[in-house]
Amino acid sequence: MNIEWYIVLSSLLFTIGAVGILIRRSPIVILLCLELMLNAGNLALVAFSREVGNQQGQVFALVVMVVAACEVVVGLGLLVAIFRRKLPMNVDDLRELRG
Amino acid sequence: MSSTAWAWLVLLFPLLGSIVCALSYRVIPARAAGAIGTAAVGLAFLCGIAALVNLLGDPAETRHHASSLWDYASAAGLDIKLGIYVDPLSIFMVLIVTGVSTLIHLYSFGYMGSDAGYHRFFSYLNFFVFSMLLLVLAGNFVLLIVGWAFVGFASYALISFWYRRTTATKAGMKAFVINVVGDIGLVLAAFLIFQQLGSFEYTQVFEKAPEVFQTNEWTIVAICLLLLVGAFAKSAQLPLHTWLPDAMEGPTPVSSLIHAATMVTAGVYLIARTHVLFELAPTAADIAAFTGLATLLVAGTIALVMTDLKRAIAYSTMSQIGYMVVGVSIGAYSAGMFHLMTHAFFKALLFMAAGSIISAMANKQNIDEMSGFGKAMKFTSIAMLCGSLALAAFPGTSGFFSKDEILAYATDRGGMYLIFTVLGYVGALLTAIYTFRLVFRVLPGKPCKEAQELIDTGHLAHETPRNPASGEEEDTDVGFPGPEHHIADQTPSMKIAMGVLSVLALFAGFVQVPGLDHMVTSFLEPVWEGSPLAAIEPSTAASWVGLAIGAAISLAGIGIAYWAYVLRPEVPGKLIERFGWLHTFLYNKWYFDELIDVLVVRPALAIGRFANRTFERFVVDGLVNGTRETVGEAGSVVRAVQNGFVRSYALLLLIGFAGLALYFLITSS
Amino acid sequence: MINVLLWLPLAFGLVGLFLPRRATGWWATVGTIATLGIAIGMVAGFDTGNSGLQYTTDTTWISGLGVDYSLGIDGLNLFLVLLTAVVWIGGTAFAAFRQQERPQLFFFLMLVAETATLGSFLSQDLLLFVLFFDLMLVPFYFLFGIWGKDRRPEGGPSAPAATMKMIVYTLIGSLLMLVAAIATAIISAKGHPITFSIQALQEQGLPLGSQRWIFWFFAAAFLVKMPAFLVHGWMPDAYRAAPLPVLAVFSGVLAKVGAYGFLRVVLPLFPEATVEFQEIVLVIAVASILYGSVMAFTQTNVRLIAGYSSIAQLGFITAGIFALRADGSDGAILQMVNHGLVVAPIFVVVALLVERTGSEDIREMGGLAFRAPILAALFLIITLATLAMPGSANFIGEFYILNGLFQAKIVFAIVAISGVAMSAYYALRLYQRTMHNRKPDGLESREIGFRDAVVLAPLVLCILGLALYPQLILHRTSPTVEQTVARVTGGAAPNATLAAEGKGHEEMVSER
Amino acid sequence: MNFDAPHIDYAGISPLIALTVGLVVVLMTSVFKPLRRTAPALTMLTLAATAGLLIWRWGDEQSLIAGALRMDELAITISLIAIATAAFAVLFSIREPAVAEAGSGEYHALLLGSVLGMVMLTAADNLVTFFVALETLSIPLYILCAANLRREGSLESGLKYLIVGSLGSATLLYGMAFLYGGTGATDFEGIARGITQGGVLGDPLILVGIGMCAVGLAFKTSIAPFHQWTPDVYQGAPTPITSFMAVATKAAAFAVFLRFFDVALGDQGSEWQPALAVLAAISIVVGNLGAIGQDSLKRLLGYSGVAQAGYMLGGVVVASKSGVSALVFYLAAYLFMNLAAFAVVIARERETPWGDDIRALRGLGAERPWLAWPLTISMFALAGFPATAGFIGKLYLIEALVEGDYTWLAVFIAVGTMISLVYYLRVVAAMWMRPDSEAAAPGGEPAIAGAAPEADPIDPDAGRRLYLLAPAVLCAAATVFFGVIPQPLVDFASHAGAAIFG
Repeated sequence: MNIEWYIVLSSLLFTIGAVGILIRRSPIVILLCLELMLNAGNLALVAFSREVGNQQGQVFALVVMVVAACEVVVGLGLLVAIFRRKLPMNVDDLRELRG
Repeated sequence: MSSTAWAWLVLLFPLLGSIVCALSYRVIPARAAGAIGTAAVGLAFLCGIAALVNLLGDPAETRHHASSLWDYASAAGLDIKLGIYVDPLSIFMVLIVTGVSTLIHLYSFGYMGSDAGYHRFFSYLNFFVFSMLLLVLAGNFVLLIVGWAFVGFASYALISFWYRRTTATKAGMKAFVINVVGDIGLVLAAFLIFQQLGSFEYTQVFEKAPEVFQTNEWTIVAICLLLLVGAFAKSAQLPLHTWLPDAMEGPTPVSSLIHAATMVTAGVYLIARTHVLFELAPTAADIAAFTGLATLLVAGTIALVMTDLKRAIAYSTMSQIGYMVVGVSIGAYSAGMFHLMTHAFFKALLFMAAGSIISAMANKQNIDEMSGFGKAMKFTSIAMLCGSLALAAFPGTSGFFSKDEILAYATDRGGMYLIFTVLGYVGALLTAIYTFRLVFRVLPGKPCKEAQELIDTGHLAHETPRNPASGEEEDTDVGFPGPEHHIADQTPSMKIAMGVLSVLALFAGFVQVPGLDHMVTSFLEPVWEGSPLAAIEPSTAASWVGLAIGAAISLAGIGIAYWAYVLRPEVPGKLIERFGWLHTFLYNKWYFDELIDVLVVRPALAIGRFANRTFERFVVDGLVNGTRETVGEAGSVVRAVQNGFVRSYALLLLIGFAGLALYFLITSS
Repeated sequence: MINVLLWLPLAFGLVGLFLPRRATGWWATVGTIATLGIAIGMVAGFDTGNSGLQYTTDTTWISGLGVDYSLGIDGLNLFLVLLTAVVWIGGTAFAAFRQQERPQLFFFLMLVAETATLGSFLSQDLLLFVLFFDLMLVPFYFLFGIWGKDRRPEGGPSAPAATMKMIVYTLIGSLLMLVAAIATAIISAKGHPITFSIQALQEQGLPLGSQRWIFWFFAAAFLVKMPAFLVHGWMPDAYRAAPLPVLAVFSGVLAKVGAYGFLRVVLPLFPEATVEFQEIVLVIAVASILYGSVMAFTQTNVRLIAGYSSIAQLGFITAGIFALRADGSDGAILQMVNHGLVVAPIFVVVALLVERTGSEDIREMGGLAFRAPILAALFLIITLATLAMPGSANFIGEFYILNGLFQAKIVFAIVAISGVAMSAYYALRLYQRTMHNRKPDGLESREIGFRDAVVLAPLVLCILGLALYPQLILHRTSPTVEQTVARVTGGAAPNATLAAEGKGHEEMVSER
Repeated sequence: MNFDAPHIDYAGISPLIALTVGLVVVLMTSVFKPLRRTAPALTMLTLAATAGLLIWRWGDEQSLIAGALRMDELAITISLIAIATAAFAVLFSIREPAVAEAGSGEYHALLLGSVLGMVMLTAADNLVTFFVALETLSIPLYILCAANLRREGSLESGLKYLIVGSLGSATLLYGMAFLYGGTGATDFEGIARGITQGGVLGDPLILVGIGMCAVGLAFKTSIAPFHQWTPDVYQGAPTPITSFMAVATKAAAFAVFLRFFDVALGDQGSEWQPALAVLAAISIVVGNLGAIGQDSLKRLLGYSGVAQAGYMLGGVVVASKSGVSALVFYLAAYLFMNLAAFAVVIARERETPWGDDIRALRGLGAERPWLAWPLTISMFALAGFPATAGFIGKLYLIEALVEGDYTWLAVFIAVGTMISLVYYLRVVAAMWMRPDSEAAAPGGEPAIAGAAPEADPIDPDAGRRLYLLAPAVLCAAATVFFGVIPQPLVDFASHAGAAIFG
């Protein structure tokens, strides 16, 4: 099967993620979208590694998954802290810092 | 000792005197300062005589010496030395200047006696003498300019001597600025001379000039015209004359020394000094001559109607200088210098007399309020009479011979120059009339209040002094006009000075009587050697014819004055009614001040206001503030984009990426 | 020797930081006097007639970047160094006689400023020059900002605002100059190891193409510094804000650094561009003369009269330099010294006037001379020097400048000379309105105090001395100047016939 | 399939090991109560040890672990800069409320983690290590920014940084994937080889890849228009962390910036140089404009950081030995200038109720010269006045730019500096000069950003405490010293240059 399709799919995922970040207000959803974008990267990596014919891409993908996990953990942790402070669960209301 | 050495001493003494008088302020008594000042000038006079003797010792053709102390400013091809040039002409001037100055110092010694600024006065006066001597002795154009400007400053300082008088300070400013304009003329002339001849030294310039220029080549004409700017500004010739009448704000000795006898004649000296150049540029010379002629007529007419004693005399000074300018411009060098000398005598004398009278009038200068001083102040009246006779060219007096010699020369030169003879005689008539107008208004008749008091009590009038020009009360802080006044009849020093001058005014003419002797001419001969114009010599007969005409005219003028101001005193009033417009026109001095005001002063101030109010604010500051505001605006835009919405940050990030990627794709394909 | 001269003030300043309040002023004055001593020594030991550098010192500073620490004295900067030393004594002493808040800091900054100024005069390495040129601003930023006068009551800016304006304005030039300097070095190095030594750069030369823009980057810096017409926007506010003793040294010396820069850097390094842009700069210069004069006689604030008059004076100096004739440049240098010597005392006098009248507006002054004849006399001498009275060294300066201009570009000379007449008017006006005329009621005039006289008299004596013997400067200056100018005009010896017609000269120059 | 483990040179990676061990130990301290207070000391120890090991490794550059890392002078110099910054950050953190909030052990452990990431990043010679290191650097910072849980600003900044940062890394990752796809290699040399074979022009994949990587790096170095997180996060984060980010993150990111563009894409200079130059210009302008009229000092420094990053990017653009050296020199100078400023800001933040508002500085010059001078010097240095390291740094950069025919960018730097004067000098004026109309008399509510109502207790003589005063004075002194005698720093930097361009 042809590589292009994988690229198209992954870029679709990437775009969806990006658009999601732009249009959704809930931090949780935004975190999801970020995951989506990272996974788009993973897909691309794996696909390429098949095409190129060496394993580096796949290794890379594994590493990325770990990193992604860390990011989510930190993100959720922050959200909990924010929730504890009774701050709005809405990124648009977090704009005390601006100008 | 050589003549130059003596000349240096001539310079040295007044300078020392000036410095001593200045520094001795609060150290030595006022009178001492006066004595020192007078003595300094006296010594200068003696040194001048010594120099003269030395000079006469030399054979005629080598009667010119240059000497220099040190390199004043010599670099990059300009070679400017601190050097003097001694020849009959400069010595002639030195003697007139120092001689008259000595007498005027003597006069001031008494006249200013009660003035608080005594030290200052004599320091200034000595400085003036020094400057004037520097001017006449200078050996190159730069030093000439220095002296030229120094006298200008001295004149400024003395005009605004009573510096709490706003009219005086204004007049001083006017005189100074107009004289600076003159200086600029000289400076430009010097540049042009340097460009053409590569030197500032008289000797070299006058040597090279005939080789470098053909007659009436534009450069030489330009040079001469620029020189004339300087000369006219200094000698109060049209149209740069307006400062002289105002200069009468100064103490009377100043008017007599600077604004009658010496400084104002510097222009005449300059033309005589640079006659070599002028003979190469006849056009310029003629321009000068005609300006002189115009001045002598215009000033004469104005003098007819002036009611301010000193200003009237000032205008007569202008007109007399007109004669001299005509003389030296048309080539009657010796005659011009001769008239310069006699004029120095009788005009200084007239001013002294006027000062004496004004003191008696408690500083009122309006002749309408004066009368009957003939009885009140005998000595002064006699002196004034002598001066007036000389000025009116009464037969036998000094003015008689000197003025007519100029006109005789003009006649002899003939052609176009006959104009000068004719109009010159017209001027002479005017002179006689206005001179004796003053005499008949002031001396005879029923004594006025002040005169009467003087006769009865021998005391001078003492009322609160007022500024004759503006009428505002004087600020006596600066000594004006001093606790009491001094008049010649009561002050020996003044008496001596005026006495000497009276004699000179009457008889100095006999040094040069056509056919009998010609001391001045023969003495100055070497200066004009090789000049075709100087060679022209009116025949004795012609001269005597001229003298006869002159005598007639002068007598006629005096007669008219007598008729109009003594026999039929109502006539002038009638005339004024009859020719009111003319009177106002003359009374407002042909509206020269207004003209200059409109042409120069107002525009300058207008530009200044524009620059200040409009340009500076809108263009210059606009440049600054505009930039500042733009930057500020841009900054607020940046801050506005930084709106705190994390999602918009993300958007910008992606846009940036898109842009970058786009760039790469475009450039690569 | 030269190092001592440069760093001595700074050393004194540092020590002064740790002295008791009362002592610092005196200490600083001593420091400036010591500096003057060294400077005089150098003038005495100066080898007249030698056009090259003397007292040179040259060591690598940043090897990687080709920057050297190299100083030297020649005809161009000899007397400017002396001027700096003299004027600084005046400013410092005058300040020392008066109460300052935070005196340690004040005098420290004063001395830092002196070192920086001396540095920019002495440095023979292009980058070192730029460095000191910018460094000069720092102390003055504080001096103006902290001790400055707040003008908000009368609708003006506050001292910090005015100072900010000045700093930003003047640094615009100098930052561009930094880029230009580096570009000069790199382009002219043509791959060889980079050097900033002005001598070396001179020999390497620069293609006209790059000369063009580099010239203007430098010109911008110098013209703003002077300041010249149209870029003087910072001057009025800064001059009204500055404390007067500081203003005396600032206006007396710093303005000259700009003009000096043209002689030291622009003419030697960018000769072709200089010739090419001669007219443009002359136009700016003449405009400065006219505009400065006109403004000067419409102002009523004594500081601004002096300020605008120095715009006019700097215009003359620039014009002299860009006459591109030896006499013009000789006059320019002489005039730099003269102007420094007159404008500094003017501001001292202004300070005294303000102390007496409590106002800076000439309309509220007058008649002071009667009670203060000595002050009046000193002021009179200064005034006459300011208006370039013939017989003063200033006259000789202007005479040389205008003569150079006249022979090179006659039209400019004729326009420029009208500035002389105007200067006579505004200078005398300043003197009359303060010293003469009626004394406003309630105005208390008093004679100059002994201490102030001690500050003022020496400066006036310098003026008189130079008036008698300007040759002192011209003699030592001209060899270097002639060399510098000859490099621009291609060795054409400066003499009268060279420019028989202004036009002929023009062509002869523009050939190169 | 047979598998051969890569040879691991433990001496080479000893600095990393040291950091890792230290990290674990410090983390442990929070477990045992008695050891709590030792965390800062241990952290310092770890940093010292790492620094020592790095200096020990100086000279013998080699690629480690099958070309995953490359410990050359560039890596070492910049690592040292990062470590120094961290050390200062530890000092600044003493008595920092955020530490109490997060727990001393965790706080310092996270700090060390971030440092670990930086050291790795400076040495990264392979896309994988590059990415991992970058995340190791960032993730702890996300937490540290939010460390001061009691303050809304802190949390907000943490979340913002997390979201935008992750977006950045995601983009970067995607770009890396494309590069890998285009060249079939993840190590820089391999990529370089792959590109030169394929030719960059042909392959849009690689181009987009480069673009995305550029975005990711620009984000970390806060180059406009990817800078917007910078001011917010700088302002919100606990100030010691801000100071740490301001210098260390920038340094590390620039290190990999250099390596990636000058090594992996070195031959295609003509392709990407103009793009980066434009970015540099943009951030010079944007940064300087944004900083005008900021009242929060941290925010102001944030924007100025953007501008400074723009200047530094110039060093990358020219892709030459002098460019690299100039950049490294500037980073070193930047360390001193910035930390001097931050030390004073922190001191005033703790002394006054004004937080990091510019009003907190009023009258400092008269009352507290020892605080005022360092800040003054650092402001002048950042503005590039002579006799400071900042001037030499600019000189060095401009020289490199002109050499590389990027004179127009040099002019941009000059122009930017002019604009920057407006706000740098405003800070100085606030300290030394009579209050100007717009900075009105004291009074009014305390600044929101620095110290919120629920904010930290005031410690009136924080500014006299050695752990703040010493760094301030030290850094200021260094700034002046290297401004007058820059030679040692120049040599230091030129080694880094030699590491990439032989």
